[in-house]
Amino acid sequence: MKQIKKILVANRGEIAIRVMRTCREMEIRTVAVYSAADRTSLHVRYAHEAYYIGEAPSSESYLNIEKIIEAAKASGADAIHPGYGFLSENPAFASRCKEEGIIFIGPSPEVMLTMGDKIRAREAMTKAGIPVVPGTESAISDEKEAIHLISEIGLPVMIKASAGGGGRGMRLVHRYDQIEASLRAARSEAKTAFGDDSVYIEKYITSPHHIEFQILMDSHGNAVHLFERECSVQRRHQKMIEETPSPLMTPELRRVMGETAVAAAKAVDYLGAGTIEFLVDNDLNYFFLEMNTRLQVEHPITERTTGVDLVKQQIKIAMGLPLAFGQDDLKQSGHAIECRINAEDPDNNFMPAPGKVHKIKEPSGLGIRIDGYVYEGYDIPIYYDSMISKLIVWGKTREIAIQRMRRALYEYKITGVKTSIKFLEKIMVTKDFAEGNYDTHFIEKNKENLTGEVETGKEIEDMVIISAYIDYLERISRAYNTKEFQPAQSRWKKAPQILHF
Amino acid sequence: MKQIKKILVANRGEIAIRVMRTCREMEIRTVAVYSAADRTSLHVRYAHEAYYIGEAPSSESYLNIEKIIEAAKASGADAIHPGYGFLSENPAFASRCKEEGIIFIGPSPEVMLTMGDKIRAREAMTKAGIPVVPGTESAISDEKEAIHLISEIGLPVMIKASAGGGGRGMRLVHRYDQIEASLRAARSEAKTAFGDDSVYIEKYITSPHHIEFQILMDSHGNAVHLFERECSVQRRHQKMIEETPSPLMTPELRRVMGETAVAAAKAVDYLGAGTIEFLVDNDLNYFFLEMNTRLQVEHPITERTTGVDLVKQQIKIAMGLPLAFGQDDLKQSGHAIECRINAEDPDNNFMPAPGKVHKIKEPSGLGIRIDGYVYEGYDIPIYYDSMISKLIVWGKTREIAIQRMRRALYEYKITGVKTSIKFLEKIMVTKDFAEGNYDTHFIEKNKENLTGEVETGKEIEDMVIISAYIDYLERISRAYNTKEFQPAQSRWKKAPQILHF
Amino acid sequence: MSVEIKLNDRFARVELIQQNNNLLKIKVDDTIYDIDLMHTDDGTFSIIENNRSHDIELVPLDHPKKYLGYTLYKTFEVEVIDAETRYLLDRVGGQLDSDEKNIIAPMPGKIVRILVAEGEEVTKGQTVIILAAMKMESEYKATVDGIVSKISVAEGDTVEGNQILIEIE
Amino acid sequence: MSVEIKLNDRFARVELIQQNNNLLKIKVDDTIYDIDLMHTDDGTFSIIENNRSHDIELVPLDHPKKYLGYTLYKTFEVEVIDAETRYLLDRVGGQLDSDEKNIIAPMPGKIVRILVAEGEEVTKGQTVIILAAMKMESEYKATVDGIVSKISVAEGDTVEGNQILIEIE
Repeated sequence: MKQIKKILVANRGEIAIRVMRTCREMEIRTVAVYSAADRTSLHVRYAHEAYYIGEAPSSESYLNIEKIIEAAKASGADAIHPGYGFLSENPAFASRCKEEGIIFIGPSPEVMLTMGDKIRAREAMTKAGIPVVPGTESAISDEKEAIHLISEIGLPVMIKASAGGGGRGMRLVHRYDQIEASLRAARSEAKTAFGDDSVYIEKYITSPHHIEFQILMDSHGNAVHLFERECSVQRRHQKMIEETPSPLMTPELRRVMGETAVAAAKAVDYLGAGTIEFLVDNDLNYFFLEMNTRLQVEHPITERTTGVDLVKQQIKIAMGLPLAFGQDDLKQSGHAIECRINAEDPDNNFMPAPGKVHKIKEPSGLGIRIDGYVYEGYDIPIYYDSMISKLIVWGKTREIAIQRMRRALYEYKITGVKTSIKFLEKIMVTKDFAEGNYDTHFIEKNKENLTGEVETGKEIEDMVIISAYIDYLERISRAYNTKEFQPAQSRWKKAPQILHF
Repeated sequence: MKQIKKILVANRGEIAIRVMRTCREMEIRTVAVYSAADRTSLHVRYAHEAYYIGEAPSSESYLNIEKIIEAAKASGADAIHPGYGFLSENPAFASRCKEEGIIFIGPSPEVMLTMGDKIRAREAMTKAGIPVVPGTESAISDEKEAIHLISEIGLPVMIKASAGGGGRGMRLVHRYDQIEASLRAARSEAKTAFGDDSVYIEKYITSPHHIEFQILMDSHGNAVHLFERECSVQRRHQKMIEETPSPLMTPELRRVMGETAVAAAKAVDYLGAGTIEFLVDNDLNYFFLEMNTRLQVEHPITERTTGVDLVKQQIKIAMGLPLAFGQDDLKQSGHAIECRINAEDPDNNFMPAPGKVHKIKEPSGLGIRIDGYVYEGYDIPIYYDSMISKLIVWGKTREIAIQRMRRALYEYKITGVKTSIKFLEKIMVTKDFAEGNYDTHFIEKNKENLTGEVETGKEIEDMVIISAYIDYLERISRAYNTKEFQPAQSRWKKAPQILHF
Repeated sequence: MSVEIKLNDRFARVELIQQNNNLLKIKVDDTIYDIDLMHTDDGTFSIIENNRSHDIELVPLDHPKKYLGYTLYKTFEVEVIDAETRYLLDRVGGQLDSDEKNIIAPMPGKIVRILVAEGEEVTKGQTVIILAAMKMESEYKATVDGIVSKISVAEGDTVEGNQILIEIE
Repeated sequence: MSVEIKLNDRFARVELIQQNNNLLKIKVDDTIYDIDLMHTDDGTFSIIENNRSHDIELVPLDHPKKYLGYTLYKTFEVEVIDAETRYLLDRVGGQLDSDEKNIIAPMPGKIVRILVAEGEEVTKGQTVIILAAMKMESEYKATVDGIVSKISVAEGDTVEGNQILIEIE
């Protein structure tokens, strides 16, 4: 066992703080790294130490391996936690850590290489006897070959960038006359995003459910799964809401898929926390989709229903400790839902909405967890992800969890920037969601209910008008010293304001 | 079954909001009542409706039965939730609700009468075969009789106001020469506080543990207990920290005491949520202390470890519904601790510290719950309780829960008023607490470690000096337009400030 | 003093009739409200009207008489139309739509690519510029047929929300 | 410009030596620090010194040069002693303790009982007034032998923190 006493978190935003929180609980010192856009970001202020690593664009900072390694060495960190995104699935970074004698909290570079390449991952899984979606077995860069293969697999198919992720370089093809245009678009997008325009082609599953299994594997060969997460509420392949247990799941399917997930982890000699993503169709057929060799955004719902701190397990496994529990010690208790709060405008095609946060009121009380990072006055940078917080609720049943999520979204108020909060509230009252009857087409299918104006009634409108009027009168009476309006005596004195510069 | 569609919460502060949160989840409309000191208090803003009920002193508002009944009738509320404190254990109020056809969420006036009188409660319990602390069986107002009885019971004894509560009118007597003075002091205090100077006398338990059991009983005769809460960390009989499970408890003792608690509830034909308080000595002898016929401040730790929303159960029982679970369905899962955050000055004899809250940063993330009510700019009134929030953490084990509480207290920052946060942090690192080796004398015994200065080091001092210096330079350069200091360009523009009046 | 207030597309006339500290009698169009209004220090208007509790937050915009008004379920654009504003509105008349021809950044971001040059002819629907924010790229198209009269930004520039990027005539 | 700053009982001399936006070279007594200081909009000083991250919050007190300084583990009273303050301090010399004779409310509260009258003789340790706040009553005692020269409050009054209640000479 190698004791870890100081961890550098090679990330920003909510996940950096999430990791540091567990470090504080374990009495491990924390090191932040930050770009020029993040000097006052909360992770810098939360950490014990902070190192500047470059300009705002991620390529010059959070993806800058040399600068991060330099900071790790200067700070004397024993280990690096990569969070998700950025370098978390970069084998070169993991190798570099190894060379420098710094523990990389995650699997080996070899596993990352295999699982990071969708085609090699499919091969590995097929070899381990795990069902995969029918499709091409190697990357295709020849257009004619692609067209030929598509006609073999049969429409509909999905074209995916070989190096891809996050929905970029993906195209769904329904009709033969779309094949060429879609292929070109996917390859051009892949080239721009990943510098690699090879693609592969998969059978497209109708009414697909995106269900993933959380696994943990230690360096002694012990592996467990921590049950599933249902992630089918997606918009353009971006998850919006996740829940566990999945409303689609049966105990038998859970057992079989869980065992499959553990087998997959063992097949590649995995280490740490990972996620096996599956597509499940309405007939409960399941297919391996991909493996994420890192912590997922939605990991808190698993933490809430199993009671396991996944970051703590990652750190303990990285220290070389064996898992302290086996599969039989793990139980799912109650129901958890996560809503991702993004700075974006649902009324305007989900356009990103960076900018300055004016006021924040967060929900609280029974069954509520928030993992966020923005604060009042914070200017959300344009350079990074639009997710500003995650709202996780727990209830004894799915029905209670939904009721609680509605209450929590009602309490959650962020002003100054546009957010997805009201959109999420509408999902919670949508019949299909309430009944657990949804697949990855849910958002598209319910588009009409989910967008459009809410009627609030004339009285509330009039109250807004009155508020603006009173604010105006107050300004006028202050500026011109008129007697027409007397500013009401507040029951307290003014808070002395700190001057800002 | 009588459907409840609208509830008036006859309370303020965190508990009013706690109750309203569950109402929102149940789609029950909420009615707030408020005194002149509470017009901008959060419970008024959280509720659907709000009624003014009188001047700031509680006797003219939150204890004003007529005004509250009037508000309930004006709003058309089906039921009243009394919270804790104020009218929650007032049989006259419960009777009045009954007369007006408004459901009182709590037990019958008769039960409240019996359990509200310590001596009648003892009689009822003794009759039901439940052990009580040896002592007088009726109220004593004759001084000589008291002295005689004390010599019979044997020192040490506790003198308690018959109508008492909250530590007022209580005196511990160790030596014979203290008897007279203590008796007079207790009676005079009781007279002032409750208008009744009768007292009773109890054997004083050395190394006592204050352990209470939560019970629920429906109108169909079903009763369960939801395990214990250990409440021995007290200062002058005021609880500061509660946890569950109790570090003292054994599975066997838990079973026996739980059954006793259920028997006590059944003996008085209880209804709703209640708490049986016991004293337990180091040899695990237990004695009935009192029954609280309402929700307790510390109820969230039970909610966290059992998954039961106690307010929801109160409301369902008040509707006449049977409990949806039996004793065997209830399990304790993990460990929960609550710290009470008070506006008080631990360095100055815990003097109350009302006033204006400047900034609040609340902890968040895995395993954290906060039930509070103050907001930035809120002026904590002088008229009511000094408790401003409750921090509840959960961990799979007691050790994890303590580590998490330390992290959470570290993150919790309230400025502008003095609070107990730093004092609570010191308790968390005190050896006796960490080892679960404490009784109600814990605070007194560890007084030296818990008070006194923390050494922070010269560097941190210098950073504070620099901050003040920069703030000063900034003011000077603004006022005199000097060139000596250039205010740094913030990376964002100023938040437009709303004018206040 | 009575003023006109614009709430999204609605124009309302509002007038303070009587005041007793935080108790106000106010007329909005034809309705008279008796309200208890407190402006709390966390920047919220707490209004109790007919025993109903409303929490309304106003976020001032760059213009001193414009706000975003947040209620529970909806956000409104609010503008106070006093004599001064009315004068300006009347003066410019109906010619407020020159902005509609220009390409304006709807949010802060970074210019990825400019696909036209000054003096170039463009047709309605033609993509003229690509803006990136938060890992997403958005294409902006010409809203009219015309000629690019001015390009105010260069590729790689960071821009503010509401900044004019390209003018078309 | 060098000024003196009082931190609880410590006096320190502090001077800005060099500035490059938020990068500052500052001397505190004999130590020179190179720091990166940002004043965030939530009112906190974020200082990175030698890669250590400090969050310091200053809450201004009624007096413009006095603050409460909050660090992670401790709260300090801070005062800037510039030429003006120094002059005032020197002028009053050592005679600052008249306050110590008076009974001052340490917190906002309500006067429950006044146990003395103006002109009455009191002895050190004698309870003179009872103040209640948040359900707790506190007794305040004379700190010296003397005569009650002024009572500024009546029973039932609500008082502010730091208000003088009773003066004793």
